[in-house]
Amino acid sequence: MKPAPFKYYAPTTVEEALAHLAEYGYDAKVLAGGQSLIPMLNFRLAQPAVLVDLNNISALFYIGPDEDSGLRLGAMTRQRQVEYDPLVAERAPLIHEVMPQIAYPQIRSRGTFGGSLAHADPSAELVAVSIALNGRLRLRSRAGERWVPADEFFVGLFTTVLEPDELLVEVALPAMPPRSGWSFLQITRRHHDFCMAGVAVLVTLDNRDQCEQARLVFLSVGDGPVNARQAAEMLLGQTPTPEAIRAAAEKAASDEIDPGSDIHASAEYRRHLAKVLARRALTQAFDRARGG
Amino acid sequence: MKVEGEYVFNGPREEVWELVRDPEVLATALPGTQSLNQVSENEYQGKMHVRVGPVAGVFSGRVVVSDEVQPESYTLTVEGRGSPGFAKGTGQVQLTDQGDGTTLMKYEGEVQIGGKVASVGQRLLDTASKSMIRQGLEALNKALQARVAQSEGQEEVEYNLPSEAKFAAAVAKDMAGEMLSSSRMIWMAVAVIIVIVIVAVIWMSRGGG
Amino acid sequence: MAKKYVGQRMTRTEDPRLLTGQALFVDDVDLPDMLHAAFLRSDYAHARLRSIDVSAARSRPGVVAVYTAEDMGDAWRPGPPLVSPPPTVEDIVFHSRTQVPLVKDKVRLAGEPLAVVIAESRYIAEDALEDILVDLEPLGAVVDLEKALEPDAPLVHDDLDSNLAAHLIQEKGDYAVAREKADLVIRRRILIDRGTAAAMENRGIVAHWDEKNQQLTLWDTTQAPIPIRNGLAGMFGLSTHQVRVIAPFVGGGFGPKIMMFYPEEVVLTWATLKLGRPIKWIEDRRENFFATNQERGQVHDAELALTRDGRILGLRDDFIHDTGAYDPYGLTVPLNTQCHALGPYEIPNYYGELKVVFTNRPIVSPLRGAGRSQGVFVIERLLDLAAKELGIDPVEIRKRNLLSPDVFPYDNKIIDQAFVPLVYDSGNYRPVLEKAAAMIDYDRFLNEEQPRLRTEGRHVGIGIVSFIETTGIGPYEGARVTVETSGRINVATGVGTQGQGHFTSFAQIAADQLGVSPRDVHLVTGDTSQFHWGTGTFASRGAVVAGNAIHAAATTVRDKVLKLASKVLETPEEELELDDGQVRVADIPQRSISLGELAVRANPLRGAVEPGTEPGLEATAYFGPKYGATASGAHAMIIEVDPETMMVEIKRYVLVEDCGTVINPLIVEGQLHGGVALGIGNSYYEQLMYDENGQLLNASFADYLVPTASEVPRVEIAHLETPSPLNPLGSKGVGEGGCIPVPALFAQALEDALADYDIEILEAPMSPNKLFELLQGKEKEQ
Amino acid sequence: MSDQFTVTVTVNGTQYERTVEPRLLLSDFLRHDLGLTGTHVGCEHGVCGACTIVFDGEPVRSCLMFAVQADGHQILTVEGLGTPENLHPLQEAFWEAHGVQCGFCTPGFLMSLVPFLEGNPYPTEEEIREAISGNLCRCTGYQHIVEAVQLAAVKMRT
Repeated sequence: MKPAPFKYYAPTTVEEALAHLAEYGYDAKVLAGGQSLIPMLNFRLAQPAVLVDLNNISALFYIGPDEDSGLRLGAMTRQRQVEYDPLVAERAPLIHEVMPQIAYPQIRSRGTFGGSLAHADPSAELVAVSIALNGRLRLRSRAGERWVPADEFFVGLFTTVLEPDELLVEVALPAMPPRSGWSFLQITRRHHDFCMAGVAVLVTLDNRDQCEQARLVFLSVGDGPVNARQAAEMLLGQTPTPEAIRAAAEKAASDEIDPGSDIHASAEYRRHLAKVLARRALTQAFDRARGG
Repeated sequence: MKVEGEYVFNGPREEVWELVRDPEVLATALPGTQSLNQVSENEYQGKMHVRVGPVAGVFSGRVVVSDEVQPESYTLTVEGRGSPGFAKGTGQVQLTDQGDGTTLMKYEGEVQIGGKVASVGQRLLDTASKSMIRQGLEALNKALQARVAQSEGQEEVEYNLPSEAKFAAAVAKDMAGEMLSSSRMIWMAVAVIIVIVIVAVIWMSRGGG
Repeated sequence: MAKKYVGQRMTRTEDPRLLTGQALFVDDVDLPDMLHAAFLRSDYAHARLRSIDVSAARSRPGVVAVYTAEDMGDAWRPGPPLVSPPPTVEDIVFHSRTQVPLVKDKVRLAGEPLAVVIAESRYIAEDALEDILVDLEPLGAVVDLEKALEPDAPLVHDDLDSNLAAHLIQEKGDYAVAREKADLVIRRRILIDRGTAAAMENRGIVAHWDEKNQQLTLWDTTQAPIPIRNGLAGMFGLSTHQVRVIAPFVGGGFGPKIMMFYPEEVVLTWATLKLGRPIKWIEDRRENFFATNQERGQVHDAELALTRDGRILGLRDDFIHDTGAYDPYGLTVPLNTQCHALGPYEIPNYYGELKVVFTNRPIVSPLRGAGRSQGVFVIERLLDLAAKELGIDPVEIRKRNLLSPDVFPYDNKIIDQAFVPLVYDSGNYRPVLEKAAAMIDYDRFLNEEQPRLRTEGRHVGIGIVSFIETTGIGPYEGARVTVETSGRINVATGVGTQGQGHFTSFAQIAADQLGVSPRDVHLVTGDTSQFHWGTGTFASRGAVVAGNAIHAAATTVRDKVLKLASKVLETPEEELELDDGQVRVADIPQRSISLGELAVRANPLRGAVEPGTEPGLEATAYFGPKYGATASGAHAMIIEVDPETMMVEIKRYVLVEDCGTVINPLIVEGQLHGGVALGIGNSYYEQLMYDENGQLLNASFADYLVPTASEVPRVEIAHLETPSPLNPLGSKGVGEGGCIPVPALFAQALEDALADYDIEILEAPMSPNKLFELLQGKEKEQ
Repeated sequence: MSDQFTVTVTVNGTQYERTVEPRLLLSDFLRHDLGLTGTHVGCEHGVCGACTIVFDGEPVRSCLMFAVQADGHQILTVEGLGTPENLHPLQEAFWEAHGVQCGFCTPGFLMSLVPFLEGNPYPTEEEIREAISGNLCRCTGYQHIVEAVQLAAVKMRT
């Protein structure tokens, strides 16, 4: 299990990196934290001709405040840094809660926030969470830059809207509205495995304790993150009673997700888990919204 | 692994049949095809350079068409091999005229997958194959619409055959091979398989002769 | 004797080196001019090899050689059987088919090696693997054990007329008659599937033929260096003195690191003899899932006949055992299964028909537990189901059937893995079970806690099982104990060590005889240049068999020490004592001589010695028990299940172990903890998943789920000691006891936790998905 | 593509300079180029944790990094922790609590735990189990390892 040879670049600026990407196109792979690319290289399932390593671009490592109490994260910010950052804990408690559940400590030391998003694994926690939080992503190429809502960034299985000459450089996360509650639940075989099903939930209550806004984003139950809009819609303007929650969970699990089967969990089991988790997560999120 | 599903083409059955039996269209619509030769009336051999995200490899394949009932159905036996693994499958394809100008394609097959990809890439194989087949068929449908438009003398629908890169991009466009946990790793293995499956399915849609 | 070290919780002598990265493992061996090997392995489980073209690989820069079976010429031959086939007794069928170094005509398992590349680095060797063109014609694969025996099944070995590798019936009493008399007969189909050892260190070999010295050295992760040395010498026409096999520190064995031979051992030896340069091959993790032996696949059709009050009248257990593509390890595993299905119970009548089948899967050889856990699973499951049917408490039904302490030695009438009668040397099972029940507070849990938690809607359950473990089998081990002139003791033995703490426990045994601190005992193990005879580390036997050999040798040395000291100190031997590295006159401590000085005197430079005097303070002794020592135990657990998610949490785990005299409780506890962890893996996490074509679907640590610290609970341990009468130390083995009963225990606890669903667990390992399907089935029925 | 890169890296306080191919894994570099074989390799796909080292103060998998990426960085391996004669308190605790059996996974555990204990001198059992969740051990069942960490925490506090 040793990687095949490749040409290696370690640019120190985004511009240089973009120039390499423009030159090599699909022959190049971007190396961010490398915690999933390098195993593939070691298995020789991936044999890119060129690796463009972003680890020396210091401009991509940062966590900072955004206007209106939001957050901005450089794409190369290490997951471990996000995990321990007080500003993240304060402004994005959902992320703070999720971080320790991602892989293992050693992987988070190296793994990056942006890398996880660009990789677009349907089981990735941050993928679902970035949609639940209504995040926006800044993509740059030599031609310029564009902002894409997280909800539109993920196209399908490992598929994003990134062009081969584009880099994800920054993530912006808006603040949660007041009276919001959140939850993230997933079921894994062992602690820290890829989950068999999971869900990230963000809800907001109005002053009559009715649901003003809801987002449920599932992971591991489709070819990408599944934003269950119909289920969320059902809750809007409703008092989140156990019955209403149950109905929304049922809706999401039966109509909105399309789980596959693998050696760990059948599609049927995943669907069942999604329903159970949606119910539990909504319940927890609404409880939190009421409490805060 | 079972591969099955349905897809509705926006065109009449005869057109769909024409499309799927036109080696020209398919050879160009199958990105990365380095060669595609008809070796006998019912047998084709081809070489494909597959690139999905970071995963790449040259696959050689063979397709045998049998039980052909024009323009309704046929059976395909497909074999593909490359360094990341191999796939072998048999599938039935059925086209049904829906009477409203559309054609329902039903496909059902059993694909054996082996080698490296099978042993380390199971996590998303099923999900991946579904997703990839859908994308492959959508590409074909676009080609169909372009054809239909052309044959009806309407204003030409813009359709550019996808380049290898574009196709690969559509299949799995991912930027950084970054991510959380490799522990949980190696979905990429999957992608290759998927392409093999797509190849199988698309080849399945190739008519005889 | 001043101090008694046997029985002490001693920290281990070997640890400082392991803790600082100083211990030598095979991959740490670095020799000048060393080459690196990588193997091309078949993607197919069953295929005919049409052709193989290695020319492109040979011409890649940095590649030194590429070999296929053809290149090996006469050196190519199937390996010898590692464990002899059973003696030809009437009605035993056994077809011996052993693995080949490189595939010549037909691939019989995915991962079987087709060619080897030898290059300047492993990186280049792997590059060159991709240059090799292989043409394989895929054949239908044999995967399912039952289908393997169907008449139209493809044949794993074309020269046989079926995939039956072995057939054997064992009987005790008359089961048919017992069944007639029974009030209740429980019959079930029980499945046990494969797992892998997953030692943290993969296998590895460095082979070096030193042309000038005409000396072959092999560093090998083997559990049996001496048999490997003997075998290789024979195979390549070398004297055993020309071959040195070193098993240095080995990163976990668990059974599969004993084979004769793994293809790589033969190919590397052959290649270094040819090239005259050292060659290293380190198995990578993916290879390990294919190229290292596995275990546990069996399908049982079992029935238990009982009286109304829960007494066992008889057991019938017919099963098919998967041996994989070859059967070099004979019948060890399935015979263990038969023996352990009888367990600690009085089972007067038994009938067991065993069919061993060849399949297109990796070779099966013992993996910690070695067939025992399957037998335990069968009998314990049947007992649980019987208890439920008869309305008897699970602990009670076991108590009613446990052998009483006055029956030992107890002859169970069938033969065991060593082809000698299954005789239990000693035991006292009831107190073991009672102790476990007391520790877990069995009655209170059932009467108070569980009802209370159930009213809260929680699904908690308890399990408790008894079992025996045959350990410490022969044939023999030996040891040489020497008092060195430094006063330190050198102990050499042939067994290898893979983390069991032999450096310490063996030192404790020698130290007690020679009045030194175990820290002054230097142990050499696993190096054939240091000790010439022995077999290896397996079957929970190291401490029993090698331990007693050391005890015997140390006792003889002690006699020599006393005899010489008696002369030097002019004092009768009876008045001497050994302590602190000195021999002292008991009442006059200042009259003493150190062991080092005695050692010097034991090899006099001048003067005469009495006729018959052997020089040195050294002795070699061997120990071979008549039959194995039978340990026993009882495990209990409390679990909580979330029936909505199928997530399981082990709330408490208790075990009581009787492994005779405990040499070092700290080490024994460590062994038990590790065993339990593997058992938990075998219960709910670890299953090798093969598709119908023999493709392994989870050949990585991402998908093959070795339990982590989050899945393994704290284990509470108690020891009871019923010494073995078969050896002077009174010890029994303990290496496998931790894992053996766990799947049975887990199943019982799971059923209890989900009592309201009324499910039966008849499969090991279970998984969340399987549990989900079981519960769905129940919901649909209701 | 045999581009070579010069890597200057400080390991256990000693500066090394070597020329490497970019594909050379950091684990192989440490073990074979620098001869620091205390770092073990168990899976090369980032799950087992045996190859864990401390990289700029954080625990990382050395099998999931390239040697070239270590250029200009600080590494601590098990060899830099203590010697048999002068064990680090964590090593001492592993010894006393019998946290070692075959010892193959041990360096990875130690290197995961050094930064953990420095950041968390009063860890709970749950936190300890979480900290070692990325390290597989097949011998110990983890119990003696957990006890060793508890003991080490005490030793390191005093």
